[in-house]
Amino acid sequence: MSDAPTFERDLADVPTSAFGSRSLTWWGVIAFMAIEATGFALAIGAYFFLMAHEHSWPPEPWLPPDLLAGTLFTTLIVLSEVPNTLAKHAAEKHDLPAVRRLLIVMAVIGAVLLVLRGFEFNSLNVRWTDNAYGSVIWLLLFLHTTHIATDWADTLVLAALMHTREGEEARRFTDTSENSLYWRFVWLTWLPIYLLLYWLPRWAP
Amino acid sequence: MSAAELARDGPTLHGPELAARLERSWSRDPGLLGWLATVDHKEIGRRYLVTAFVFLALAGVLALAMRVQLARPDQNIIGAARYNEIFTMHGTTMMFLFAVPVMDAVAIYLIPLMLGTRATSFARLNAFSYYVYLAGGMLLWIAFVLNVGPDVGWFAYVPLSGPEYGVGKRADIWAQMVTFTEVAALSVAVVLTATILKQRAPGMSLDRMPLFAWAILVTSLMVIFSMPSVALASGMLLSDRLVGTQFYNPTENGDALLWQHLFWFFGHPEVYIIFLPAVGFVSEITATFCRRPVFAYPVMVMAVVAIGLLAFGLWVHHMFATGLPRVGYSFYTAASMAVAIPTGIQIFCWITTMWLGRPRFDVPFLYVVAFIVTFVIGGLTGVMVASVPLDLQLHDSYFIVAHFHYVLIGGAVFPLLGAITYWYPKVTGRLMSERLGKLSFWLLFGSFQLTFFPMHLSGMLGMPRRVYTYPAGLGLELPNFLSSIGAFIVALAFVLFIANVFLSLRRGAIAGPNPWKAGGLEWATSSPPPPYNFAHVPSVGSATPLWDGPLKWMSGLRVDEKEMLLTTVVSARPDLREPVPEPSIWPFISALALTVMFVSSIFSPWAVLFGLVPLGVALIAWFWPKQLEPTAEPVIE
Amino acid sequence: MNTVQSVFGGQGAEGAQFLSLMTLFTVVTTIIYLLVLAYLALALWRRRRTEHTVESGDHAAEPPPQRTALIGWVALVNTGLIVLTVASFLTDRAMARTASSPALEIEIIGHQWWWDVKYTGADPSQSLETANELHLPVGVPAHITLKSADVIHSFWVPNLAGKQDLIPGRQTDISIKPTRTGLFRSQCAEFCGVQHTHMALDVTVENRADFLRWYRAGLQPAKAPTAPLAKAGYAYVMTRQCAMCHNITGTEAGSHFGPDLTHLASRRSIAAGTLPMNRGNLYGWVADPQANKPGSKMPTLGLEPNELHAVVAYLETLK
Amino acid sequence: MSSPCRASLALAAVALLGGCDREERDSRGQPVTETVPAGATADTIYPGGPSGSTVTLSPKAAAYENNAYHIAQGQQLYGQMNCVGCHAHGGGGMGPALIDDEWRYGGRIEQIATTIVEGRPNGMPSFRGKLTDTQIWELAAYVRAMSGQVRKDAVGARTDEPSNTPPLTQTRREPIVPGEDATP
Repeated sequence: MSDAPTFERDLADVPTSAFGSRSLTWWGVIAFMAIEATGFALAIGAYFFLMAHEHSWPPEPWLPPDLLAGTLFTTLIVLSEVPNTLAKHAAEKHDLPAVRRLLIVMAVIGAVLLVLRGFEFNSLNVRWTDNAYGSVIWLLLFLHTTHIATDWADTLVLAALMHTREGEEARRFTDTSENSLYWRFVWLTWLPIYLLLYWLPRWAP
Repeated sequence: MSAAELARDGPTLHGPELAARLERSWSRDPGLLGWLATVDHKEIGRRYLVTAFVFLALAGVLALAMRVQLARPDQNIIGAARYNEIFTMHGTTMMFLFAVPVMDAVAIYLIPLMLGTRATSFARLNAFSYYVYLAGGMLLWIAFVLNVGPDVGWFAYVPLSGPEYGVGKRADIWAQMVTFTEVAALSVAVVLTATILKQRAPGMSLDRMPLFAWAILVTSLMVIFSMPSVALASGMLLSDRLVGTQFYNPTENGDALLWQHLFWFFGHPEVYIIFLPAVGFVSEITATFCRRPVFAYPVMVMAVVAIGLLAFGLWVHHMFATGLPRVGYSFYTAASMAVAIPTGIQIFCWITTMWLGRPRFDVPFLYVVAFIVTFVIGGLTGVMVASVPLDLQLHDSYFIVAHFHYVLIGGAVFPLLGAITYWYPKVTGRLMSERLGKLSFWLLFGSFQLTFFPMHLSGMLGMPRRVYTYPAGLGLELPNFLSSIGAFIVALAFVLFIANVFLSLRRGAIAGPNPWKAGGLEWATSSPPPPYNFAHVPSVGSATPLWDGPLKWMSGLRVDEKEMLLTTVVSARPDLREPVPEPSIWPFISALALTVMFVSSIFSPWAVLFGLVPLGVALIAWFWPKQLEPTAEPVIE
Repeated sequence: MNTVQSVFGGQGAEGAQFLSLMTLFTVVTTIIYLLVLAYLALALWRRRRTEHTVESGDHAAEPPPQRTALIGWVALVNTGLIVLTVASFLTDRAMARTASSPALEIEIIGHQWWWDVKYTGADPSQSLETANELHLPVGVPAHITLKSADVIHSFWVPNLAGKQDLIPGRQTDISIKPTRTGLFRSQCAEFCGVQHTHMALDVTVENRADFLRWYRAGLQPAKAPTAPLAKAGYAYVMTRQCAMCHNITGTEAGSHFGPDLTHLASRRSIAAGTLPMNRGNLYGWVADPQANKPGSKMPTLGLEPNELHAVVAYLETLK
Repeated sequence: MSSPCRASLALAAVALLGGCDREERDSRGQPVTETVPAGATADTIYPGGPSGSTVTLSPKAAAYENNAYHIAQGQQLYGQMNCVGCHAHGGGGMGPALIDDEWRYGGRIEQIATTIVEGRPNGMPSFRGKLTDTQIWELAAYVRAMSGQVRKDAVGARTDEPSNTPPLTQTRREPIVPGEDATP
């Protein structure tokens, strides 16, 4: 390296933040989604494995979970995709005021969802210690609840961050769009679990 | 300052002055706090390596204790309960605390250097993963010292590890240790996947990536898709043992086989997670010491990917004796046989590389030859136990102990020792002694065969696994005695290897940037590399840049801020300039909070809830962005 | 070479099929291994005529003969594996065929660290229960149903056939057709706790006459003791701890938590293979079982010397 | 590198001192003096039996009370010795319930041990001579665990039987003040 090395190109003009798969944190979010998706897939696999052992599902005297709380929860979480997509587009347009408003909305929705989830746990009609059916139902609900809680906490932190001077930073908009992406993943994984918890026991012979 | 006046490397700023300024912005502050706060992948890689080898030594001592107990029939040097603890600790430590982390260690250290980038992605997550791994190892070994060590085997079959027969906290400690090591391994897998996909040097398209990087990419993806299985299984075991769920309770429609399915769905990819990085080592060492790239690069890459995929399809061959339908078994026999094909191809390509090149018999290359000679035996005994009728006789006997030591020590530890000897000059700046290296090599190779080949025979003479003694008169005396003698010589060989490592720290020959005249990018920087790895961004024109003409560079990265270049996934064209996180104490504190939460959750399930508060605070502080001067970067590009 | 506990015995139909398949596998894999070693040796020590290295300038060259050799090698490996897979599948089917016509129904229940063996026939009065021993008539295919009472065990008689696990909550089975007589030893093959090591089973394959003689003797209840010392032992066994766990058919001791002792003295070993059966070992075992098999469910009773002599005397009458 | 090593070694040393008795597996059971006269009475099993002396606070209590191994052995003995026949899985039936804190003859471990050895009127048989000393103390330890008086970390959450009793780790009650006799 005695004299100056030959330079092929100068990278000063290369941008410092971008959206979608060009950003590094996008790959991190995708990898964590893959991990959690595998976890959910295997938990659902365990659900079917244990279901095969029962003559009837849910096994005798136990009733399937009540529909009210679960269905309310599902409708709200699917509807939450509207503000979620708006937040994502606002972030990609660097529209700070819109992002600030929408993150507050998402935080509130998250809180309401967690309360509804409390009622859901109450409406399962089975305790986790009763039998394998109860255990696997509580496992699926517990895993998804940690999923919602972590993303809700992330949304709260992001909302607080966007209200500080830090909010103008380009990278924060990338974080917001990726947080919306992760929320989309949260309710997508909920749909199969909703069917397994609430409807399969009613349809299964 | 506007964008133009920001200091950047290039024709105007290069050489020693640039090095000094980069050194200032990239090095961490000294002292314990600085030590705990580092995010430098080289420092974390070294720590992983040292910690993994400490656990190897500990587990090795346990192996010697087992061999002393099994040297003669009907011995009672070690009691039954203690022996069960020892073989459980030996297996668990080797699999969870040595094999996977040591491959992570070398990968964390080398991948950024091989790809020509300045740091791993998510550097703080990398630091966090080391502390979580260390906490998991300490939990297991402090419990073992306190007579609470697990005694249910390294795969802890239920109901023996269940709430009724797994008495006390032993199996909980094991299950929680699995949670720790799996969080650490998953974090490293995310870090390495993102680094390999997004941070390759400009021009290093996927077909010019080093074979070691391919091996680590496939390994990381296998970790991402297999470790959640053991996380779920050990989580369900913990909840069975602590809050009374019925997952594995046969009388409440749970099933003992649910544990085996979930565990081995992780278990078999796990052994390939240990083996594939070793395939990467062998490819790199063979290329350098035969003075030519490995033969048929695309075939080798496809073989690694094929192993990664097939590994997920054959876990039931661990369960041939559990009475599942025979037709299903024949599918898994075929799948287990099929996984031998890509391995066979790789062996052929390595030997063809030797045929076409001019092999130099230095110590790393000797380990590669020993790998081929030893691993192929293990692979072929693997083909034997893939067949149901044979496995029904050989399963859970010492034949299997011989098989997996051949494929794990022969298949992973030999290449690992070769890799350490090969990259030692890059890490420390000095070469390991060739004479002491050859001595410890031949001692290890010979004593390995003496130790583990007789186990094939003791297995076929009906000696089951995990017995703390065996009766006289079954013909087991000689093979077990030979194994015990061999084990001590293996230990001696390891001691010699470690001695060589420490002696060469000061007395080894000065190595310089490229002592082996190798072709990889890691040999383009100094030994040991500076904290920022490369002063300028190297640009790559072929798979072996240093062998194909002078290296070209790209300038323009910032000097007073830590910055690295992101490139596009397939063709590695420059894409983004990414700031690299500053050293921070918060990953360590988060790991501490996680440890407190995990360990106390063994004693009370409420700890999971209360433990989340400190963990949440620590994570928020970790991710809270550094206050950038707002005008430093133009907001809208 | 021991013939009591070894896969080389091949005294069962399945064991013999295993040996022939194992020989085929060993031959094929050894050939493949020698090919690899030969190619490796040649590659390392051949006289260099042409060399494609960095030093010779054309390190990226990949001459065509090597490519065709690669394709040839893949073809060879594939055919080898296909041959082995098909052979393994055919052997598996052959083994299953012996299971199709069982003539002897046996049920084995695994406990923590001993085997409960029941000969269950159509006629309940002819069903026999014993422990830690298995008698099989030569040439008669036996169908053994395997259950576990606590954790996972594994039933494995290397000389006769492969192993099958005993899993709580599931019922697995294995078919064995012994072809040659002999005394064999089986050992639990799945780690099942502290004394997994001492969970052995004495297997005796004999001709039909001997088997029927043993079977009829087994059906008889235990004879009442005559000698005074044995009578005192009988009194102790019936009124103290022994009756709480063990069953001796024909006496009040009827609990099935411990192994059946009705014909203890006629067995080859004590406590699931822990000690060979003789007077000294009987004394050693009854006096202090925790010394011989630490962690076993049989407690150390702390017998007085006279009680010990009496109990052992009585046990020896249980032929 | 050296200072953190020293710190971790010190930590390990401290941890070494706190030996863990909960996990001690002493299957032999110390050959302790019989707490009750163990004369070889040839009595068959009958309720009540001669009123022996109440048991003094024996040093063995500590060894069995919170020891996971002995409680697990007691759990298996509870099933094998047909305690289930009268007490069911603790809910009681013909015999009194064992998972509440009503103790007719005392709730401390040695009082329960005496009940097992002596037998009690209204149907509790005497197991003197039928079970070894260790087994009796293990049964007493398990009975205490069923009523939630044992540290949660010494007890498994459930047994591998049908789940009719709430998980032992969930039945948390404040322990009976030692010394105060709980007989009504």
